[in-house]
Amino acid sequence: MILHILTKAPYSSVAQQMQQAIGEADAVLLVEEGVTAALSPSWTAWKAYHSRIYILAEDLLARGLNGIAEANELPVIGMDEFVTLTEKYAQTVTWY
Amino acid sequence: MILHILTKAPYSSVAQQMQQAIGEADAVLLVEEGVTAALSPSWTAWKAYHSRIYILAEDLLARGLNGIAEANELPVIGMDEFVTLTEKYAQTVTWY
Amino acid sequence: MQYGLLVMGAPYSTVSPHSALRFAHAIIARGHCLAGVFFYHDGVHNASSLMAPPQDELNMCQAWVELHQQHEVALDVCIAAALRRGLMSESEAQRHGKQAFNVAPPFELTGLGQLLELQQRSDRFITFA
Amino acid sequence: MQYGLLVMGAPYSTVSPHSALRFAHAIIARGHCLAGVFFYHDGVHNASSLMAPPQDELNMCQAWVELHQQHEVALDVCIAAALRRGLMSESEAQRHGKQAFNVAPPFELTGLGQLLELQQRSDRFITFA
Amino acid sequence: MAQSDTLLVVIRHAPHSTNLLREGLDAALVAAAFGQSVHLLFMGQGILALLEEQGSGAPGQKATLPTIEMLEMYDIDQLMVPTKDLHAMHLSHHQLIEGVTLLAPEDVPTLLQQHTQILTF
Amino acid sequence: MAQSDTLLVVIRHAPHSTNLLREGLDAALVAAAFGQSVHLLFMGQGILALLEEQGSGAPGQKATLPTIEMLEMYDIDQLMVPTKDLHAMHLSHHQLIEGVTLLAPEDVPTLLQQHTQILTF
Repeated sequence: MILHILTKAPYSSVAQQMQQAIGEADAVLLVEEGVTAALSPSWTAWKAYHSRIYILAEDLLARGLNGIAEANELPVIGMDEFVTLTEKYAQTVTWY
Repeated sequence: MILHILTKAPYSSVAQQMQQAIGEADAVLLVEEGVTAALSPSWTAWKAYHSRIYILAEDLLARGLNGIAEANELPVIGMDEFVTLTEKYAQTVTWY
Repeated sequence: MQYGLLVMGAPYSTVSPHSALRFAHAIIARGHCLAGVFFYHDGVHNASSLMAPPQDELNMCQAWVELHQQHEVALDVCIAAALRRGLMSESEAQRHGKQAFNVAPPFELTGLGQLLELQQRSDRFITFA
Repeated sequence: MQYGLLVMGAPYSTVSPHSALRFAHAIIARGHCLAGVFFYHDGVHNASSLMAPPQDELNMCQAWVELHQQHEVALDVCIAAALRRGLMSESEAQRHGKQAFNVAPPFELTGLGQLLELQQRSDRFITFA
Repeated sequence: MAQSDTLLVVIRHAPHSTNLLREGLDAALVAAAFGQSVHLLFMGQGILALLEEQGSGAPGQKATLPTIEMLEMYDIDQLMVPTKDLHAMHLSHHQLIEGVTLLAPEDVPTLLQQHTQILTF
Repeated sequence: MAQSDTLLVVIRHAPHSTNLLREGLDAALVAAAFGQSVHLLFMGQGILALLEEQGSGAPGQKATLPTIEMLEMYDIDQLMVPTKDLHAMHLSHHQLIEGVTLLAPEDVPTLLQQHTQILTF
């Protein structure tokens, strides 16, 4: 079980590479530029990894996207829950 | 008249930004990662900017793509002709 | 649990060292052990003792030093990546005939073996780049 | 014609300084004048006198110095971008209470005004990043 | 509209990702301080710099919005965004700060042609 | 196939763009020199490192191919490429060096699951 950490925008080639590599039991955390996925509720990953994809609150707030994430009912988590995810998923892979 | 210099891959968001900005009298030079466009003869820019789009030979050679560029009959130019382009086009914009 | 971090971005160029530092503090606050941080690729710039950001920006080198002082986190820097990019310790400066150095303890210049060793002995290993 | 170059990539991280250097030599070979090179963003790392790449790789700092020596090209480095990233001249090191420095002439730390001035007096201005 | 001594600064990078946004804005502010007329074009992720609700980043990271708000004091009042990029980011005009001009697709090349001095960040 | 002490190095950057390719290969070589078993996965632009006809870059830039050819001496003989990425780059198997294994789309997540140690470059 792998936690995939995406640091780049949802329609970047990096995000496409990540999406190829995600297994059925894996989870996804969007950080840094990755949080701009909050602007794209139609991004295929939202549906494909439903209930195991998360956005980092701190990075959303910094970019002023927290209101939009809330309106789109996206799964926002804090730094503390980021730690929890790394406890749960033994492997992490960072896509940058 | 602007010479647009693309340093990133043809299907990157950077390349899309460049394509939005190209005027009718402008030219395009592909350098660094941009030369990987040689692998994509169906890239829209080849047709759209026909006869005013060029690839830098040195960067093609370094990546082993010169044979492919030749087979696809793409307009390869040397560093010297890069200088000539900057003489001809008073403005340059680098997309990186 | 024991954590190890790999940092591959330069401060003031990318935001990844900031992310790594926040995460480091969060795992320690949770009671985990942070065994070490390895700096590779452009991440070696985190170790520069010469960085002098404006007063209202974090001095990232200093922030790592404080993390080390408070929690005994090893700060290892890939020597090959560092030398290329103009980062050297006092002994490397002597060896290369340079008049100055900009990497000082607790940062240690070391080989890539340390990266692999850190990864192997960590229960969790996370890359920030 | 008079050319000016802006370099925004670090050597050994990106290839843009290599591209800029090749282009610099090409315009000079054609008989044009290269008024100056301005180093901004991560490009400031080009000025590091402490870089020590392996023998079979080009020392980019040295290559710029040679360009200056052969063709009197001004090498200006944005001071704000440099200080953040750990690049300082002897006088800046004194001012910031640092024991060492890693930017020496012909590289000059200067303000962004020099970038704009270089752009205005150049017939052709080209960015490598 | 002749703009031979006007500098166009193109911003394509988001706040809190690389330092390119900040260093691009610095170049714009210095040019304006030197008395040069400056126009700003925000493309792609650069548009995020114009969002009204930005915070600051991790501890010690400066927020971008105060710099954006400072532009007006330096008489930089031409902040332009291609409509296409705005829509591609799923953003609308009213989520941005006031005073942003939207550009139709055909206006983007025209804007570049009108400037003899361009810097892209 | 248990591969608990095998390191998977994922290469996603092209030669002569950033230094990430070289530094990723260095990590693979050092791991192998320390006796660790190493597998390599090339994705996206990283596939260009496997082209048979590469030259060196600008003066003073090292070529990548000699390093790739060195892998075998370090017993790194698992070089994998997703078929999808190969096709997306408009490349075919025969343009690559010998000994590259192609991966079907469903094999990519499986490969990652099989490794407890992964580094991405």
